[in-house]
Amino acid sequence: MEKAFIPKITAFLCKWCSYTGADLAGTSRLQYPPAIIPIKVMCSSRVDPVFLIRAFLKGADGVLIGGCHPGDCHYQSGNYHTRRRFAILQSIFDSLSLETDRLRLSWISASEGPKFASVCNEFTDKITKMGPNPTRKNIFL
Amino acid sequence: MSKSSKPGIKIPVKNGIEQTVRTLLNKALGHSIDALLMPVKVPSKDSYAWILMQDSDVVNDASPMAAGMPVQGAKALKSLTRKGGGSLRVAALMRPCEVRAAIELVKLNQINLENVVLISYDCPGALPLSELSDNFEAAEKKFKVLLSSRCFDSPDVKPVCQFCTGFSMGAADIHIGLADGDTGHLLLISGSPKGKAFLSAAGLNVDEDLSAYKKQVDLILKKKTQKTKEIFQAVQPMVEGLENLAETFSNCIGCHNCQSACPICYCRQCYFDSKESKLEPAYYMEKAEKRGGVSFPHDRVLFHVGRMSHMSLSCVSCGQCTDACPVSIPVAKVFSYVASQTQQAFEYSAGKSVSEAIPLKEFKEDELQKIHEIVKSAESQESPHE
Amino acid sequence: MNKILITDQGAEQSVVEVLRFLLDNKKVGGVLTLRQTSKKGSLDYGLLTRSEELDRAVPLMPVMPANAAQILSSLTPAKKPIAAVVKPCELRGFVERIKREQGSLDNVLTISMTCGGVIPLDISIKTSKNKLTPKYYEQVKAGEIPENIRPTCKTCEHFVPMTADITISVVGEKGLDSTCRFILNSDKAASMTEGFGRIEDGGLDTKVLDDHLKKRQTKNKNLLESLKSQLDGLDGLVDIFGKCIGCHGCSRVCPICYCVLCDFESRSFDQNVTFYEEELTQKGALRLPPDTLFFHLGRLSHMSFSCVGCGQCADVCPADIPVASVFKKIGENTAALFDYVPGRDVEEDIPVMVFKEEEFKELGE
Amino acid sequence: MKKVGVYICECGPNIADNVDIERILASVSSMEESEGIEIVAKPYKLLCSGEGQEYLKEEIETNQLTHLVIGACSPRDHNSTFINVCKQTRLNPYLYKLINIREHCAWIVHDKEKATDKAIQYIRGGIRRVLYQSELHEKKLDINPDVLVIGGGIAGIEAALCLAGPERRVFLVEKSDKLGGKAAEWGSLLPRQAGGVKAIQDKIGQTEANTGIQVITKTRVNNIIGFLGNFEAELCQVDDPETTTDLTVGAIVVATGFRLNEVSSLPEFKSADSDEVYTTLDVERMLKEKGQVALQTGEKPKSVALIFCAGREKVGYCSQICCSTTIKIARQIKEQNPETAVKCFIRDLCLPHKDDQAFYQQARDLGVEFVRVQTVKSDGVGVHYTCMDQSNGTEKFDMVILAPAMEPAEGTTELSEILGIPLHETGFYEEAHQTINPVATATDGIFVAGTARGPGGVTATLNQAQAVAGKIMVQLIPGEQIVPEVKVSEILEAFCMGCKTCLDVCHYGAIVFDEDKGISVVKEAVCRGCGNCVGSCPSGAIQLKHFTKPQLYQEVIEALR
Repeated sequence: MEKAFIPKITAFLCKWCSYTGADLAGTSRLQYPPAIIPIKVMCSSRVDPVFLIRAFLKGADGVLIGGCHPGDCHYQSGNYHTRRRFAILQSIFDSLSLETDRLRLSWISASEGPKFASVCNEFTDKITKMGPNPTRKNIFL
Repeated sequence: MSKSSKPGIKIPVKNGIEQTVRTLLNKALGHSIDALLMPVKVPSKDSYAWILMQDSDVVNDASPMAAGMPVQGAKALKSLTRKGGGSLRVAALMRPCEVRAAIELVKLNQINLENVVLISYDCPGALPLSELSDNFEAAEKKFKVLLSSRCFDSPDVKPVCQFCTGFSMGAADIHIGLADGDTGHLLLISGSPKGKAFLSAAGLNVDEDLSAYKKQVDLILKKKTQKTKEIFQAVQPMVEGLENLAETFSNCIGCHNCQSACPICYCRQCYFDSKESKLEPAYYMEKAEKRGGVSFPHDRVLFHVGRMSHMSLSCVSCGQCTDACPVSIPVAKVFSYVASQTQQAFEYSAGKSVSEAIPLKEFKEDELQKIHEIVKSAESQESPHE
Repeated sequence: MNKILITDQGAEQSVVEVLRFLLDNKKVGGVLTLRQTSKKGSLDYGLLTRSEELDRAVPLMPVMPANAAQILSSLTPAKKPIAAVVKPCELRGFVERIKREQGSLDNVLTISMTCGGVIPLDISIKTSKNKLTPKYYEQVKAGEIPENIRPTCKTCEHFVPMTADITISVVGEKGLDSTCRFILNSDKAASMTEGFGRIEDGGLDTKVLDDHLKKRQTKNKNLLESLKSQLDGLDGLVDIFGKCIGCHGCSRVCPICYCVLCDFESRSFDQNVTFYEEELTQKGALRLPPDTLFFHLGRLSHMSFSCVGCGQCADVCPADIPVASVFKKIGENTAALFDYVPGRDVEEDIPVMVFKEEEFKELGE
Repeated sequence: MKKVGVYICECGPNIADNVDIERILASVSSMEESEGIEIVAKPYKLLCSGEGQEYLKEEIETNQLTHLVIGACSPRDHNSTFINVCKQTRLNPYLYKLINIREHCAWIVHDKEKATDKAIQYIRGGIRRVLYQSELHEKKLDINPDVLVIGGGIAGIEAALCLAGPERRVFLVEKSDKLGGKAAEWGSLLPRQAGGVKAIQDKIGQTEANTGIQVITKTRVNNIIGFLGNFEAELCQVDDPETTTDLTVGAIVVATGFRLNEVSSLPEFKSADSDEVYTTLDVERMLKEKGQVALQTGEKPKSVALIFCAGREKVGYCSQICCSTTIKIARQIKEQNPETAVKCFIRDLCLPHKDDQAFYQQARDLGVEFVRVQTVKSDGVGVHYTCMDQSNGTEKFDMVILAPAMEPAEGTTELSEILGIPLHETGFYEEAHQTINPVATATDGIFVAGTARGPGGVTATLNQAQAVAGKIMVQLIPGEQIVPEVKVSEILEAFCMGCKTCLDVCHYGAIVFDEDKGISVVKEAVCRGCGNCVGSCPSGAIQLKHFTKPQLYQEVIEALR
């Protein structure tokens, strides 16, 4: 029988803000679904949109980019570039009526443990409602 | 090994050749093999894609003997095993030319056959890609007829297929004989211990005498060899002398599809696309001033002749280059012709057996003069209509 | 008010004469133009330095045997001035390349035309040249959209050159066979053609062009509509690109794809056999070679906002995938995010090179 | 054969209680076959402890591990600990990876089952990644402890005095012919009026006397190349740019100060030279020279108007010190001749320092008059204003004193380009972070102090100068070496198309263009390793060491199992 759907969510987190925020969520013992596997990068701007496409096509039910709040980038303005690249990718997904909702960009500062937890909760709920990414089954990709 | 020493066995055809093959392979799946590599119709139902499969539902959707060859099977095998063979035992069902290409790529260390069983069949030829895109259903029907009627001289298949002398048994571990005209049966021939093991695992003990089958194959071969002669006579003037080469490729737009569709061109980056091959802006101007003009895309002839010099020894005449050419240049005919020349020069036959080393690995200075002259002259004066 | 140069010869011939004039008077060291090369009437782009070479030139021929944007990249920065007769989309492509440091406009006199559209390669190479254009020009002169041109051309809204020094008025020009009007958009153009012929004040016939534009816009709308129905998510995408044979010809002929090695052919995404085997156990089956969609999506993310809709990609696709239409649609959307028009202005920043602090506030919470 | 050591820290009960370590080890070991590698997988109670570290060393050596993966706490806690462990063995620390299964698994979900599942995925991802990591070698660089201070005002002087010592020379470059800058022209300093001026004179004296400080006047900076620890500076004489001198220093302090807004240029404050209209700085000079405020005739003014916030709208920011300065002047005039009517036209008052309020009150007590107005203009010595109640007024005074805004000093833009550090929209230098890193700049080794980074008083300026000195002292310890970041970008020549996209997105000027080769090149020592350039390169020609595509992609794949 089909076992219950546990979403696979990849989260690219920048070392200075979001990853630290995730740490804080842990230290404050905040509860959130373990579906999310963090991947640490120095800056969200390292995350080439191609990574998101890759993850999406390889069956990620959701992909999250976490960066410092605009203006607070540890590297001055990397996250502004991230935002633009994300906008482009989103537009492409929209035009192709691919599920844009599976991609998410969140600004989470080092002090926002609770926010990290809530982002994870919301996102996981949303993805769970959406169900598995069709790319998981399609053999012609 | 000569053919006669390769024993075979006849199995009855049930619900068509393809279904018979699918059943055979489905049985083996999970026992003597772990996965199958076969063409499957794409969802848009107008082409095929190579699918590596374990799921028997997918096997039932597969088209083991596809009407056409959108992607050369050796490429599929390469992408799987280029970085070394896996733990799964894979059976790949491919056309003879695809097997030959695979063998060449093994020699070039791009394919690892350790855990792969190569299955091939007497190939009626492949229909041109354009026919598939124009009217896929019609194409499939047409091909099914060729298969079931065991027809090997159809004028509808790709030009190179029409004079292909390698349409039958090659280096495959298992060969499915169709040429003997016995439409009620398939003749399974084991070409290697691996193949033999596979068959016996399926409870098939090979003891069939092949002489009757061999006669038929030789008959077809004679016709094809004759045809080859004619074609090559026609092609010769197309390639002899720079004038003619240039004319032959005068429509080339430099997309290099021929190279990227070629199973043998395994380079990540073709030298002719690389930075090293790029020229300074000033160079073109000087050249133009010398001759009144230069042509773009530049170095057309150089590219094609250069590519010949790189791969013609391993060319398996699969015709993918022609299929991929957007301006209908008979690339395959030309390359096939040149390949026959160069391969003869070394008494080498591409894809015949893994044990034959590619002559390139033991190059002698005085070899391949012809090609070298062409390359030189091509480099020295790109193309006459300038 | 612009100046126009008017001749009393057929357009094709007039353009040749202008080029001849430029060469003979040493205004330029060479001219880049379409020309007939071989007996069977093949066409190529020729960089010509002698006026007798112009005898075979067919500068206005509505075909694209290669994308001139790529050619101009290899010819520039030019030490000696050259004149190039190119299609508006080729010019826009070149401008996009220049933004990526793949060439320069210095020493280049750009000549373009109000473009009636380009005849697909497979038609143009099969048809003898004298049969190719009569019907085409009838319709162009009448300001109609020719039937036998590329789908993307039929929907092209940028058929008027954006940055050309000289614009040849073609679309809707009734008298095309007996006269030709060159709009001189720059001082460079004026000074270089000085002494060639009759100069008057004036410009393009905006009325005619607007009417024509409307026709193209309608076609474009229809195209986008029809695409919408096809692009209905993953399945639609697989239906369109599923038959891709992975030759990547589309990227190789693309004027925007300037990389010497496409990242999607590089080692970056290589997998070893264990990954395939795992994917196989997860999915039950998988495609080889892999990453068919990945390539096209990835390419979109790299260049869509710069797509000039020239249609070269669709022309070279051996599998007859409507690459150009899809990329054009998506390009229009991504470019719209930044009010960006590829090829409009060489000074305009490529969207991915810059950012605005106050943009996309809605993104990322 | 690759041999990966995988060690799971129980972290006391922290991890052990909520993650099934045995199961992790089992799953990890099963990778031996699929990956074709050897794996040593073991638990340990507390890896960060002394014994823990010894244990790890032991394990690495005896098992001859080629790679190391540790499942434990946050990298912020103990990454450096384990890196040091590696450094004491033959294992290159860049072949090690720490996986945070405490904060990210054990502590976020009560369900031990789920926590363990995630931990397994997470660690397997780490193992795959580490297999694709490659050795990196930190190279130590000798540093030059000397410092170049640009600007001989109090900021520069203070920094120089703090920094100069037997092992550290300071080059103090001033474009005018003498030290002291604006503050030296002040007639008096807040809060204790007399002492301040003398204090500054003393500092100038000390500076000139200090053998560790080489004062170079009538000179400006022409060019700077290099990075923290190793800068090369080219100086040139102001009145003869051809004569240049080269310096090598380890750090640079920008202390170029400010200038006062040209009020005369503002339409709302018209005046001719004949008029008795002065700026606060004029008055400071006057007080310094004559010791008193007098008209051009030498007589004392009977009435004086002081106009605050002159030209604030134009610059768009508050200059912080003008209020107290102007009040100070008002007081001085009143103290010197009580019969003079002193009227201050104010719109807002900015009195941030602890004794400003008292100081202001004393001024009122002395009889200085403060009028709050909406707008105020002056035409020579005639002052026109609109009060808060909309009523208009016009008065004539013997003398009008304007308190203009502070603006970036001349040549700030040019210098910022030479230094390659950005300017704030106000035109002052941009700090690395205005709030949390206020005296550093975008470039390591270049610091900014005083009014070059924005309006401020003498006190703030001195604070910053001292802060800068502190930072430099800890970053450039004489005789010690520095280890530049090794996780930096590198550009693969064969694939770079020279499109310069990376140059545009890099905010550190860490990428330069090689005109001969027509490709971009990374200045390793300047690169901060953020990877923005990698994300921007369509050609895949840039790779960020230790964060390469294959490495990250391994993690992605595992996350999707």
